[in-house]
Amino acid sequence: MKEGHVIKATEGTSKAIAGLLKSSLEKKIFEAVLVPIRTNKEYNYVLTDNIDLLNKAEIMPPVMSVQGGKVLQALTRHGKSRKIAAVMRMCEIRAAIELSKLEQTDLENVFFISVDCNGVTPLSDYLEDPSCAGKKFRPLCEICTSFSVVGDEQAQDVDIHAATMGVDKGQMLLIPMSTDGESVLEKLGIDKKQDAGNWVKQTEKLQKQRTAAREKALTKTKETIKGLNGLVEVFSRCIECYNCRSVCPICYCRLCFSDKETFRETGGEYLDRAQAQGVMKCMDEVLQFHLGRMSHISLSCVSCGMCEDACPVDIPVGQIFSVVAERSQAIFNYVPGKSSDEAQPLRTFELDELTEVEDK
Amino acid sequence: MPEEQEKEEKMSEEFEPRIVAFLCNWCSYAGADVAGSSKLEMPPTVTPVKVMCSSRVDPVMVITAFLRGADGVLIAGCHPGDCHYDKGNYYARRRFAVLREIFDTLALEGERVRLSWVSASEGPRYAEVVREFSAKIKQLGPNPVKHKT
Amino acid sequence: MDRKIGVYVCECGPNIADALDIDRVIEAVSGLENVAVVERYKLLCSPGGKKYLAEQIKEHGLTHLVVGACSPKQHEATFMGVCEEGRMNPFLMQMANLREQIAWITPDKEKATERAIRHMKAAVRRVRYHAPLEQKEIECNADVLVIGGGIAGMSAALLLSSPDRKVFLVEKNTELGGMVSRCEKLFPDMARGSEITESRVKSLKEDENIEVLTGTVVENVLGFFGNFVVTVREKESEPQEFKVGAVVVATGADLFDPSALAEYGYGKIKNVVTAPELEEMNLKGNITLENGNEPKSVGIIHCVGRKEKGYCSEVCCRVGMKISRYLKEKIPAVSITQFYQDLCVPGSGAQAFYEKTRNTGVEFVCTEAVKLSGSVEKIKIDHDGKIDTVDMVVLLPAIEPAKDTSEISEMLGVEKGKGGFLTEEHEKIGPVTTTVEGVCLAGTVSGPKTVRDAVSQSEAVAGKILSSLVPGRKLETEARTSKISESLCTGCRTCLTVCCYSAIEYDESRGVCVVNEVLCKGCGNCAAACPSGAATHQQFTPTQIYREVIEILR
Amino acid sequence: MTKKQQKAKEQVLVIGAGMAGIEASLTLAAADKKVYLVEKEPLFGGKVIKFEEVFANMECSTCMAAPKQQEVLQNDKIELLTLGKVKEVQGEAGNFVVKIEKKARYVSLEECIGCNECFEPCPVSLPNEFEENLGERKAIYIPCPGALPNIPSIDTENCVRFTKGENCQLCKEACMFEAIDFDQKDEEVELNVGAIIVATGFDLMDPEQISDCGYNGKANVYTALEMERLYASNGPTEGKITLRNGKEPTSAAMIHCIGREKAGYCSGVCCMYSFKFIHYLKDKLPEITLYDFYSDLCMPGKSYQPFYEHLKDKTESVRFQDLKIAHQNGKVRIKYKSLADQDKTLDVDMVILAPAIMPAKGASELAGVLGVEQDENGFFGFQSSDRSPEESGRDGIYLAGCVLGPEDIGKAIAQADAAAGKVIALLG
Repeated sequence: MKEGHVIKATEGTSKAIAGLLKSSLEKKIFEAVLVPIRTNKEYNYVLTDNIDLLNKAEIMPPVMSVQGGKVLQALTRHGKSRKIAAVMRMCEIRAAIELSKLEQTDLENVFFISVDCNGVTPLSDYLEDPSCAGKKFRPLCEICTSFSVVGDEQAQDVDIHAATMGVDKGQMLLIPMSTDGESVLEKLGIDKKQDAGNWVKQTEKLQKQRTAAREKALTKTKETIKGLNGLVEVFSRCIECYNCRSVCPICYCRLCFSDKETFRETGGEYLDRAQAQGVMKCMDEVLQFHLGRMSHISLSCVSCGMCEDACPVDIPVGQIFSVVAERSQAIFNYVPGKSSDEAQPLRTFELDELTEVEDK
Repeated sequence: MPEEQEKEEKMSEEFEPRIVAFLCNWCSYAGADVAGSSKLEMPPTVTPVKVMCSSRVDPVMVITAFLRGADGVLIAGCHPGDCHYDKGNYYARRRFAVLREIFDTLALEGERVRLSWVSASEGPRYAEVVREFSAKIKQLGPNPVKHKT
Repeated sequence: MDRKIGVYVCECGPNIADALDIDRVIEAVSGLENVAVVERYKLLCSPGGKKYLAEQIKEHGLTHLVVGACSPKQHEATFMGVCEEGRMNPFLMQMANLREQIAWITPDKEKATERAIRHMKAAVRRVRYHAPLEQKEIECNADVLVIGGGIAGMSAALLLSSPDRKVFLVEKNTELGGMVSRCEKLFPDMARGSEITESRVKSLKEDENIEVLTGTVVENVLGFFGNFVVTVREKESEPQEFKVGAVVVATGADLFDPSALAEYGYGKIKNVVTAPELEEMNLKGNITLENGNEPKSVGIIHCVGRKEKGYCSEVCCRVGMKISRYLKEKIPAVSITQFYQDLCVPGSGAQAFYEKTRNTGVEFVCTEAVKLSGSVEKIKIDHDGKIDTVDMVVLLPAIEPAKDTSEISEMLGVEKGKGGFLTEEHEKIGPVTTTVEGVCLAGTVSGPKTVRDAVSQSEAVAGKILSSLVPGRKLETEARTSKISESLCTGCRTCLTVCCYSAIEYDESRGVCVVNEVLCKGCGNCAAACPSGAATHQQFTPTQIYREVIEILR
Repeated sequence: MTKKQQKAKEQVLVIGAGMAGIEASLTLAAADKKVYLVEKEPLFGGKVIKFEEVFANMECSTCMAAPKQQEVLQNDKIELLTLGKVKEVQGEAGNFVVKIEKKARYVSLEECIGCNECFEPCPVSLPNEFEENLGERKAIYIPCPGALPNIPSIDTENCVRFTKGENCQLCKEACMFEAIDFDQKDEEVELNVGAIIVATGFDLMDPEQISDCGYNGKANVYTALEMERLYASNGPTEGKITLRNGKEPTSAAMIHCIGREKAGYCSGVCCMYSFKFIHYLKDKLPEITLYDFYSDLCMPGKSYQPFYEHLKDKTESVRFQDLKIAHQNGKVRIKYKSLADQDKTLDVDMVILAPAIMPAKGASELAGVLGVEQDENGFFGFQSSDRSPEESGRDGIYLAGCVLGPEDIGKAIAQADAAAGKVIALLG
């Protein structure tokens, strides 16, 4: 990551990337590109080889209406795509990689272009007042430490990273992250190299700040949900809409355990319990759902904040899950989405490990 | 319910923990039987739920038991290396580690869930595990869920 | 279907009757949903008890049964038999262990009774959700593929073949016989290796139930126990395909290459040879030095590569002794010194062989390490500082996994384990089977062995196959297996990765995982691994466990 | 005399219900053979069920054995004849006529439910040989908790009713199931079988017969089997390792090759189980100082040396030439000659002997009954490369396990399946 290939970005990141994609389509390097865009009102991921569209569109709008990982799941779950380039934020790429370990995506023909991410604006805020784009961010974005490819904790399966932080105005650095990436840059004839030291420095600086901020914020969150009281308090306003689950890129089940009839009881049975316990706030399904979901996804959670964005009653569900996720991932010092050849921890084991949790 | 009342209950000898014990068929359930046929006295706190292998125990099931008021949940299986199904208990251990971490992180009294290895000949050990765990739970007092949810 | 659950409490004489108040238990469960009848009986496992229970099932037309008695370990089988007597599917029965896990450990009768009630209620609620299970019968092919035509492979093939069972013996070399045929003699009885193998080769050739395919490699093995499809190919010719029910892996092992270790100067110092090289010389007739003269003094060095490999190859000590016998026969005047670390001569008779050898005037020197160096037509052996000089040195290299072990492991799904050898199902109680049912191991493919043990393993494999794959008999599957719901499965294959018995396959066409009932051992690991509950254990469904649990907590 | 007539070809006799006998029986039953499994003891499972763990993976041996034992008890093609002894064998391969003397248990297998209520009142207490005499039992007893079949038996050599003719029937009174029947008689069972598998196992050389090894059953010198029971969680001390005076040892020495010279062969497994004892002792007594006296380390195969490697630092290994054990004011004194010919002495609290594995008591008598050869050491069969090890030299009679010589469990099980294979091939 010493140096990157320079391209012009006088008209901003969006246009620069659009340009990049256009020429790669013209040069037939990819059959299509997958990229989030905005055309006047609508914004969403598009899979396209239509160059005009890319001309008019604003690439990488400031919101994340669907998680790119989920998009790739939809596109490749039933068989790999033809050669496409996907422009995504790091958390989306990591989700896609995590999903590939769970056989939900096939990334063989997907060429990843990641971009320095400043974070996204909560959808609701943006809808109210588009001008808050770039000013207001998802709380998890504000404490996100994996917004770039710098550092060995980051996803390794990116092909090209588009660097803007600490890069001279009007320029963008394309960092080849794989041999594929290099050869594509070559084919595109982007050969002007430039030292990337400043970008690395800026990124590391921000990562450092973010790490501290994250530490602080998550500790605070942890306090608010401390013990059963805390948990009940926070989740008592959950309306069980399950938005968090449906927007989560990692929740890939056809039918969630919480939707199964297994745990349903008859009115009589509930009443028995209420009488036995004196009182029964009808909460434990809610907690069962959230705790159960934690036990299922916390190892793979990429802390993207989709769930929080989707929660209609403003439960900081993303932050809460991130607190748990960090800890459970730490057990196996596992970084979800870091590398596709790393097995998901529950799909493997070591003979000698975890002696602290067992008692002989 | 007010703190002091809760304390009272913690103190009171009356409190008889309800512990659900998932025992693997080949080692731990057999061990429990040996404890029984050796007539080893144990607190009347544990109700065994037989599963074929500790690897059958689904974390969601443990969470559910906890939320339904279990004062403690014990998972017991063959010692590492002894699994009747070759390697099941290693998977069980990983799942438990995550579960335990979730409980600890959320300050849900992680000591209420426990993973013990008990072999088919370890009757006395099974009795010991039951005594220890029951004592621990008595100390912790009743599962707060009973009053909170 | 409307359920009629019958609940029966066994007094087990005083064992349960005295320890708890059975009437209260009966009262407590009587009201429960679907409970048709609740009774107590003095001893249900007695002939009278069994008869009574079977009649009750018929009389009340019970659909489900709960027996509160001793441990299921003691009598589950008994009462399942009773269910069949009463023409009720035995898997619709649930036992509650009132004796070992309540009566005998709870002195306080009051508490014991409470526990028993809880336990019985749990069983009743659970059994309500039991579904009838059937043992399926599956067609199978009784033929066998034996890979490897060494002593182990040949012995297995010979014992397996019969008029109604075809055996395919596939050997990649052009000749059968393997390592043994390359030994002039075998310890401890100094029988001729060639005779041992030739007699077997002869009977193989004569046996019309055995098809010997030499110069042939196994390219692929698909399918499962009772139904494997094998692809083999002879050199350039077209691949050949056939079906078998079981596969015997007897592909043997290789020897450690001493040139990897400088201290032995193998390949550099003249007249430093390995055991097989000496065998070859001996078979050809004369044991000579490179200059054609007979050696006057020979050093035999044990444990070559033992440190590097990390294990003892068991046979080398006796091979060394055997070789000194060769030498003494051919060159009576030769002086022989054996340099060993530990003499490994386990078992009745082995030590006698050692002593006989030593009495022929062979010297045994115990040493930590040796270093060889050449000096005009001689070899210096430096052992722990002391120096011996000899004409010839014979190295006894460790036994190591054969080069192609990894491919075989890949092809058959049998793990490579300790020392890089193929892994048995269980070192002690499953020494010739593997976690892949129907794939067996014989001989050195699973680790160093003597000829004797290799032979007994190959016959053990035969025993296992002869008893599990009987011509004309179908395979009975375990009824209590896992199954995977096609409508719920997303094909994430977590279940498949955690299954220790390769009992789950991924069906590309439907994009879902499928349990192979022949291979499933019913541990339920997949059920806990599956987040959506698509995979479930048929006798331990989430609903059954959940009902049991909440009843305990009610 | 009860006759069990049936087509001989469909029936097989297995002598000895240790791991090898059990394995052979299960394999034969799987091939639809009717199996008569004869065991001289009132319980079955052989030596293995005396162990807490087995090397090299330190697996719990009960967890290994119990499921197989249950299978035997629940398999209706296998008839277990405990307290049985083969008296006579006539005929030839495919059609043997066997006479078995079946001692009375005096407790009905049908009536008894294994509640153990009958032990309590029995007035007789004596050393329990299953516990290597480290624990006690009654005259009516089950050798240890979890023993199978879970049915007591009356030991007529010690029951006052049988020895002194007293009219004691305390056990009978305690039994709620009329399971106890003093009038049971020894019976002779005649079987017609097509083949016989001999799996009668081994016994350890009696250390009192070995000079200078200091064993007298009193001092703190123990045999390997005594050690096993001391560590066993279902043993007399529930796994607490103590000296005869109840104190915990602060130092102990394992001594290999006891009686090897006398026996004339290496027993193959002693080194390994001595290493296992290192694990046992360090597990229960982390502070204990250990010495491991050996002459050669015999750890054949891929998995044994690694086991040794991970234990060897927990003990001081001493390679000795010859060795004497004496008793010195409460301590055990080991006088030995080191490899470097130096005479040395060492005092320890506890010594554990690894005595040679010998043919089981009564092996020669059985060999006579069966008409099979024994090797120079008294084991059955003999080593010959053109004969498979399980062959006894007499057609229709096969061998498995330590009746062939010292074997580890893995080899014994393989031999059992091999013998079964031979039988199935023979009888079709």
